[in-house]
Amino acid sequence: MESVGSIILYVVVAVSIVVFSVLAVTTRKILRAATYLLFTLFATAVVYFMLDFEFLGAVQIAVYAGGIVVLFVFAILLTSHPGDNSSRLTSKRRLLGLVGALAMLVVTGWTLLSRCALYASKPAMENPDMKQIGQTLMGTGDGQYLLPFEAISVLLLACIIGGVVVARKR
Amino acid sequence: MFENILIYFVVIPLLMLAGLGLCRNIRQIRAVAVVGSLALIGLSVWLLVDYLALRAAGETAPMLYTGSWMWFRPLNIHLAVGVDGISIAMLLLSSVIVFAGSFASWKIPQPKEFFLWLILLSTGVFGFFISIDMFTMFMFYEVALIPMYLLIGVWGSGNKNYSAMKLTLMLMGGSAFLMLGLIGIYYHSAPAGEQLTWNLLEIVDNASIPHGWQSFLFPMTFVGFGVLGAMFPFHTWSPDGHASAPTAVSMLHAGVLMKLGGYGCFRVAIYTMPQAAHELAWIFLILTGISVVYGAFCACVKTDLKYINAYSSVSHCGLVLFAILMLNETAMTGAIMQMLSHGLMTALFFALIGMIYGRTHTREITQMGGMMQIMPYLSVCYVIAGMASLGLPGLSGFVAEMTIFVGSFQAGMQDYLAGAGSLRLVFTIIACCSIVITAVYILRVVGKLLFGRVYDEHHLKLTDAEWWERLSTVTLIVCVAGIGCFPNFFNNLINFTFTPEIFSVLGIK
Amino acid sequence: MFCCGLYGFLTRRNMIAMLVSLELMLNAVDMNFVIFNRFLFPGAMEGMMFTLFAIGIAAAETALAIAIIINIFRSVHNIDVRELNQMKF
Amino acid sequence: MSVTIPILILAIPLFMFIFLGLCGKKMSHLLAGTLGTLGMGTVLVLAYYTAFNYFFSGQACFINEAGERLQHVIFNTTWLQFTDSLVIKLGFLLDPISAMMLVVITTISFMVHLYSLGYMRDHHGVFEKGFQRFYAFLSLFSFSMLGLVVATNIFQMYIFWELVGASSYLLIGFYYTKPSAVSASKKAFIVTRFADLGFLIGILTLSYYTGTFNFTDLTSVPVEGLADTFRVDLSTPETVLAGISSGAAPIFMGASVLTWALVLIFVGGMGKSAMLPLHIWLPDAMEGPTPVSALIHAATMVVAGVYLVARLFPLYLMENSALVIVTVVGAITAFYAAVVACTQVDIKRVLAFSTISQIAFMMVSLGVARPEYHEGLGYMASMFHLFTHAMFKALLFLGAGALIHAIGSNDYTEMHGLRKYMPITHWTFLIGCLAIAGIIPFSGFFSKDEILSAAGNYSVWVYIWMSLVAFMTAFYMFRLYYLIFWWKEHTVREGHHAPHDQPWTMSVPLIILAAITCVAGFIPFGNLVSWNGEPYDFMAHFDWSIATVSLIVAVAAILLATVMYRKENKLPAKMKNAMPALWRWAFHRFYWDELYMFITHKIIFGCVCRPLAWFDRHIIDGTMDSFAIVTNKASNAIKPLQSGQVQMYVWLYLIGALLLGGITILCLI
Amino acid sequence: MKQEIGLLVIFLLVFLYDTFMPKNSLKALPVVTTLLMVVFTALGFGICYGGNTSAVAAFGGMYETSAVVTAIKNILNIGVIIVLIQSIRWANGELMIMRRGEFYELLLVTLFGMYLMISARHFLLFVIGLECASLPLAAMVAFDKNRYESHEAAVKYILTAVFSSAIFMMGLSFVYACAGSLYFDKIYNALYGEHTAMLVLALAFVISGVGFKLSLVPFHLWTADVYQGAPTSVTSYLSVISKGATAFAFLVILAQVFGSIYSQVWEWMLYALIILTITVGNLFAIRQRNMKRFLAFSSISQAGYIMLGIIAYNTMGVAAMMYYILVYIFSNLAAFGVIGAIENATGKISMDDYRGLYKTNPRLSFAMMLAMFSLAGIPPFAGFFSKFFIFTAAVGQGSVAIYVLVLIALINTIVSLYYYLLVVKAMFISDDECTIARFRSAFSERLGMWIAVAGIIFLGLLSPVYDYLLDLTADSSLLAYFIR
Repeated sequence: MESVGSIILYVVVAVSIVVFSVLAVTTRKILRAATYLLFTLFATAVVYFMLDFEFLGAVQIAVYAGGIVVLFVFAILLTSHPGDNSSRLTSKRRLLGLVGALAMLVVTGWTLLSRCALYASKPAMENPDMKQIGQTLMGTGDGQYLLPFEAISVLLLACIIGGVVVARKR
Repeated sequence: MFENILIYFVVIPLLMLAGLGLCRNIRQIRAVAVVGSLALIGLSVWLLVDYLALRAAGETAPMLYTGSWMWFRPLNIHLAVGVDGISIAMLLLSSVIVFAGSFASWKIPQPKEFFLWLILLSTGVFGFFISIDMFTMFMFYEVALIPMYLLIGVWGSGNKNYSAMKLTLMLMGGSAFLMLGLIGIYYHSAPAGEQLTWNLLEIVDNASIPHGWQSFLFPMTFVGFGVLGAMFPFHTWSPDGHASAPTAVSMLHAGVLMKLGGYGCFRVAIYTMPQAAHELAWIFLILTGISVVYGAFCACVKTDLKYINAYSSVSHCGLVLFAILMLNETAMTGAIMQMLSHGLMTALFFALIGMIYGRTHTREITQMGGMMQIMPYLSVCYVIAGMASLGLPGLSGFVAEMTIFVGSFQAGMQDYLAGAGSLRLVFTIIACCSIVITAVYILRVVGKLLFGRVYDEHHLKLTDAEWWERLSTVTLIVCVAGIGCFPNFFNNLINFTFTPEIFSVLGIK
Repeated sequence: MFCCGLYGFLTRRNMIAMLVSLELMLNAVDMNFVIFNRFLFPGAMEGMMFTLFAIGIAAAETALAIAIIINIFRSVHNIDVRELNQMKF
Repeated sequence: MSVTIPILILAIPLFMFIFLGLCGKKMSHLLAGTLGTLGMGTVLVLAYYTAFNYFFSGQACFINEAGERLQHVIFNTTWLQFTDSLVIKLGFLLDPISAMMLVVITTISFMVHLYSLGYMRDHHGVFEKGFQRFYAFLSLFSFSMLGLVVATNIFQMYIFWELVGASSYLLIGFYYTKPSAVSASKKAFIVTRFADLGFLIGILTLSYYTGTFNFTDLTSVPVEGLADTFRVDLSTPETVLAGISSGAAPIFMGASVLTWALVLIFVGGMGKSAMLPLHIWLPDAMEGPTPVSALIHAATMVVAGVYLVARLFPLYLMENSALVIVTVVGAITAFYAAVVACTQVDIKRVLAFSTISQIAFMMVSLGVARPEYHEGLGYMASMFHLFTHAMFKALLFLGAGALIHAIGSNDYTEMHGLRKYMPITHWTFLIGCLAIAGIIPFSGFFSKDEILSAAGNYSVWVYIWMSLVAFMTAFYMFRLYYLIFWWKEHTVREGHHAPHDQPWTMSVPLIILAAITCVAGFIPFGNLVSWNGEPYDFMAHFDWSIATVSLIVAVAAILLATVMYRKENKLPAKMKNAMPALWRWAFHRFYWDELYMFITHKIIFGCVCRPLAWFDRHIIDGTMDSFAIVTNKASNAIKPLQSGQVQMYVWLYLIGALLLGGITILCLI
Repeated sequence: MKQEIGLLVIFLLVFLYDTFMPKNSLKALPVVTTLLMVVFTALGFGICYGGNTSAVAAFGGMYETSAVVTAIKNILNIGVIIVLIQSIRWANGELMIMRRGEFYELLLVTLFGMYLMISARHFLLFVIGLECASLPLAAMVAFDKNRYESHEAAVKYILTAVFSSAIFMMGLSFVYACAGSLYFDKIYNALYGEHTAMLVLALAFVISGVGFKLSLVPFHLWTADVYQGAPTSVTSYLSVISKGATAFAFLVILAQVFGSIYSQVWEWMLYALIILTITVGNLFAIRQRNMKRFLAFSSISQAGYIMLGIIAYNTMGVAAMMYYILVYIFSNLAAFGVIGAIENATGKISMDDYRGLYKTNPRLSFAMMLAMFSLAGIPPFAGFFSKFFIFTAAVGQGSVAIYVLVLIALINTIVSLYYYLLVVKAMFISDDECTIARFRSAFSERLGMWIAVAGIIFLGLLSPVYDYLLDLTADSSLLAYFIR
């Protein structure tokens, strides 16, 4: 096992992820939900750092926290009327949601726990450096990702076009 | 491919379809229909003569004029054709009825579309009878079914939407079972490791369908075809469908299409799966025996002419399947004769009903009476049709029924004496009873409709048959009387198929 | 976290809140990949790379979804998902 | 013998039917009638020639050295081949009874043809509507009947059997606008059809065992041989089982198959010959024109049943029980019909019941015939009676037709005292009545006497019973005679001219038939017809004691009738009031018709057909429809799934995915 | 790879044309795009015939192409061409002026996404393809700015699509956890004979994710709403092309990834899904009056029939499935062509509006009838052959269960025949006062319909098509894992 400090850090981060995500979906103010989401994303980034994926953590912060949450905030400002709180949920719908979520939790949790070996230890791994990541992204060999990289660029372009078309006034 | 004469049974209707497409007025349409159907009659008569000549010259192959052209290579599907006496008889029947049907619908509204569908239907029928490949057979079978929907739906009368839908769906339901059965046969059509085939002759030669599979596939195919043969309890499309259909369609449907059922039951179900046929025949014997009597009883109390006739068809077609299941040479010959006979006389019936309905605008026998005074020609024809139906010697019905009864009785007695149960015997006697019930309902109709006093004063103004109507009915009557007077000709034509060799193939003594 | 997102998606009326929930779900998936990669298959980077791309995809999705939501807001001035039931049965 | 004449005998009427049927409308009534009559006349000549040739030419094919008459098949062409041995052939069989029947049929038919020329027109000479059709049907009937009697095999007989039924149907329903005629024709056809069902099954059974339809094979195969095939030794269970397992003759419901076959065939005969339970059609059949009644329902078609039994007589001889049944049915019918005939008012009905009764006589006669008694006297007697009865009953019917033609009614209450107005009719009718009553020297005396002596030989009880019937026969015939021609003076109704004798076309047949009736008794029938072809001396079997007794019986009956009916008096009414119940039952023909109506309408139609039709429409069809309804219902039931709520969609999606995984996991683990 | 690159080239050409050409020449854009597609497809066929047929892998096994793959892409191309032809009139309409170019661009991108899905041999690429194929479609669904339904449909689509991709990726993460790789062949080898709970769950999630695109019940609920809301051209595209591509991709996944799992777990899942899909789709279709919604449910049940080809797992099944897709493209596009033509002319899309259509517009109703018959599987139209072959192929698998399954499917064809006949009835039999008036449809629409109708009539009768497809699958190494 690792140091106690990292365990404590892990517990804190894990608890904060869960708490913030619960808050994000239960709060009635939409803007607060976005904020809690931001916290969750940050906490996730911390997890990535802990697991030695610095690059990923950085991307997480940059794209999610920097891009997506900002988008959300703009959208919320554009669409919500001042003081527009969502009303209380009907219990039936909440029940349905709970059933669905819990069922998912049980099934996935159970299947994950059925492979306990997972949590035994954290194997040693060398921290992938930027050069390596770059080569992986740009290579064409086995385990290298040039094609997805290009493809996702097309996807992003298409989404931009689509977004523009849809959001355009006429 | 085109050197085979049989192909022209499909080509001519297709040419007729093309010709119809070019037609501009009703005269041309009629001309196309008449010329085409005459050509078909000519073709089938020529085929008949040639066939008999070949047989006389000592041809002993089960099918003549066989031809086979690869169609879908991967599945070994061929366009395979071939005929024996039975198919030729059916082809003759179909062409005659198409001819009569064209005249019966001389004045139909929207003639172009009507004949389009009618001829498409007959394409299916002819294609079915010449095919010996199960796939093409099934394809033509379905081609023949679907035009019915539109023909009834558009040109029908009464509760036509309901009837058309019911007819189509029930028949398609039958063909659903049929399709599974055929595919199943295909997968067992050859010994392991050899090329599977759809060709009926090859399947019969291979005789490789395992016994267990036969008892599954036989009911599938038999029920599939049996639905079209109006087997109890799948017959209920028939009364409604016939009642709503326009004249020519009723003629063609009762006259030819219902024969597809009987023919298919024999050609596919029994021919390829003799053991199962032998073992499971009793179930279907009970069902068809019930149809024979049941249809007749129901016809006794109906008041709509077409319903009466439809139930009578249930009864008569039940007799066809019944006889086929006897697995006895004579009975099977009788079944084919009955198909011919029922086809012709029921077509005649429906033609007459259509003509009467076209004048009186009612088919309720309670609303009519004394037609003999108003339209003597039609009434006399009706009496002749009725007499044929109740089995008067000299007309076709008698010949067919007697052949069936003699054959079934022999089969029944053989079973009984061999200690194999008296089911066949008992049901033969029950089926014989139908001749009395038939007399009851036929005479009831004749008495109420044609004889007696004129029911409705307005009917006195009505006119008798026009020339095209006369032509249509005379054609059929001549055929009915022809079979009735010279049955042995047809008997010999058909009989060749039921040679002892076939029965040894069927595994029956 | 995935289940939280699920819950939110199933219950929230506000479409943007639903999107937020979806983001939570996607994020959970990402974490899954990373953790599996780290703990089970430390030799390769496939999980990480997948996460990398998934983040991109999520961004694209969000952008497009927000555009559509804004669009419908313009049309009906409402983003309550339960009002979207013109078409049914 | 060449085939031309036999073929012509059959072909001329057939041609006439087709010709008149198709072209009749285009030609004048008279021409059509004359053509028909001439055609029939030709057939008459040819048939006489053929019969004469058969009986008297002495050719080797007709008679052998021992003087036995042989069955001779003139031609026999295959019509329909069922199996190698079961073949329907159409042919021409000459033997004593078919030759005799040829004579009977052509004679009566020709008379009727001639007679109808006068009968089928009104007093102003206007022909009835459908006159040509009438002649066409008559020709059809003649054709079918001739075909029936010359049948070489049982199936040919069945074919023509059906055809005579159909032509009878057409002729009874000749006045098709009259509902009673229509229903009578329907009844006749259906009842006989029902009987034919028995006939058919009988044929099938018989032919299965014998492997042939041919009469020659069926009857002239050595009787012993056939008996071996059929009979199973019933002495021990072992022999029964052995018999069954060897396929020889299973016992079916307690009787041997041969018995069943013969009884069933006899059922066919019962239907055609109007024996008791199946007799109801014949009185109603009188709705047809009277010449038709004379031809079909008195002389020819109704005796087909007798003819059938006579045809298969050697087979019947093998099964005593079948013959007993024939006797019993005949005896009961004879008595029943005689009782009913005493009470009817419609003259044609009286004659109809009289016909039933007389045919029953013939049946009894066949039933009691045994080779051991007077070399099968009953057989000969039956045929003889058939012959004489045909003549005098046709005479009576034609006479009745003349009366009806003159009066315009079937009811004797409208006649009375006609003897002065219609002398020819009167005298010929009287001859007929005397003949049927059995007064010497008229033909009926001889034939009836033979029957009675045959019965006496067989059983004294049958003899007494039949004598009683003979008594009643004489009584009701003279009751009829007196009520028509005597009783009281005729009152001519307002607006009608006085009844008078008929034109020559009608009188000539009456006179000819009366003449035949007078002399036919002296034909040496025994020389001509016997069960096995051996001629025997007719007079040798003539029993004067029985003849005297029967003569006394007849005279007594006539006297009784004279007392009661010669002059108008109260005696009949008193008799009626003395036995009201009996009279009412007899008058209503013992309610047989009502019973049949009840069975057909209430039971068959009401309890079988209608429920079946209902069952079909509602249960069977309902089941088929319910598939559609259930599908629609199901479609409605799952409608809420597509709620339009995207969150519901997603929820269902999720649950679906989880269930898919979850269930599979549970199944695997 | 040539095809993907070619497609991207077209995409760029269209993009550049749209951006830089003068306004008045933009009218020609639809035609130009269509022509480009035609040329491209022709080249595609060239590849198909000319090139070698063995499989070619690229990018470290992440991408693979072979003759079968090329063929299915060509089949999709044909469908796209018909869609494009049919949409010319709509694209040139008033509403579309501002968005014409984007429509084509997005469409080409989704097609590119589908290509990727089909060729992908790595799950990351597959996911990107999937997203590529579905996200821009959401934008396309929302194209009809004036119709509220269009927006609603878009929202429903994007929300469910993202949700489903989340579930899908969750499933992938489990697969990753089990196999340690996302390469198809590596997973196949890693999972050989395994059946842990996690794997099964992963399989369920993956199937649900793909099933969403295929609209298998119970992942189908978006379908009807989106089909109804989307512009007709988009609906037709969605219903045939997207479905066909996904079906093939699904086949590839099942064969190459999960084919090795112990006792063919997925087979039983598919049994359940097929029965549900066919039945529920049919039951819903019975009660629809809106033609587009009606066809949506009909396409759901058709998807069930397509699945039969997968479950057969033999070469015949694959060929039958491809053939089915091809025929389905033609039949469904004929139907959508008619619907589109009528909608463009009159704006009516309810089945009740079709009453008496035959009287006024015989040709349109004839085309529609042929389409319905073909969809219902009536000979001699192509649908009969495709259905027959797919059933034959399925039965060829030989187990008793498959007989039951096929029987259920066959009985369902009766139900489907019922509702297809309802349309025919409305057009041919029913009479109505307010029949749609006689109108003349645009040349492009007619051309599209003619092509589709010709396909319906000839695809079945001309056997070489099917023979060729079967030859391809027989040679192909694509299915080597799959065929036992």
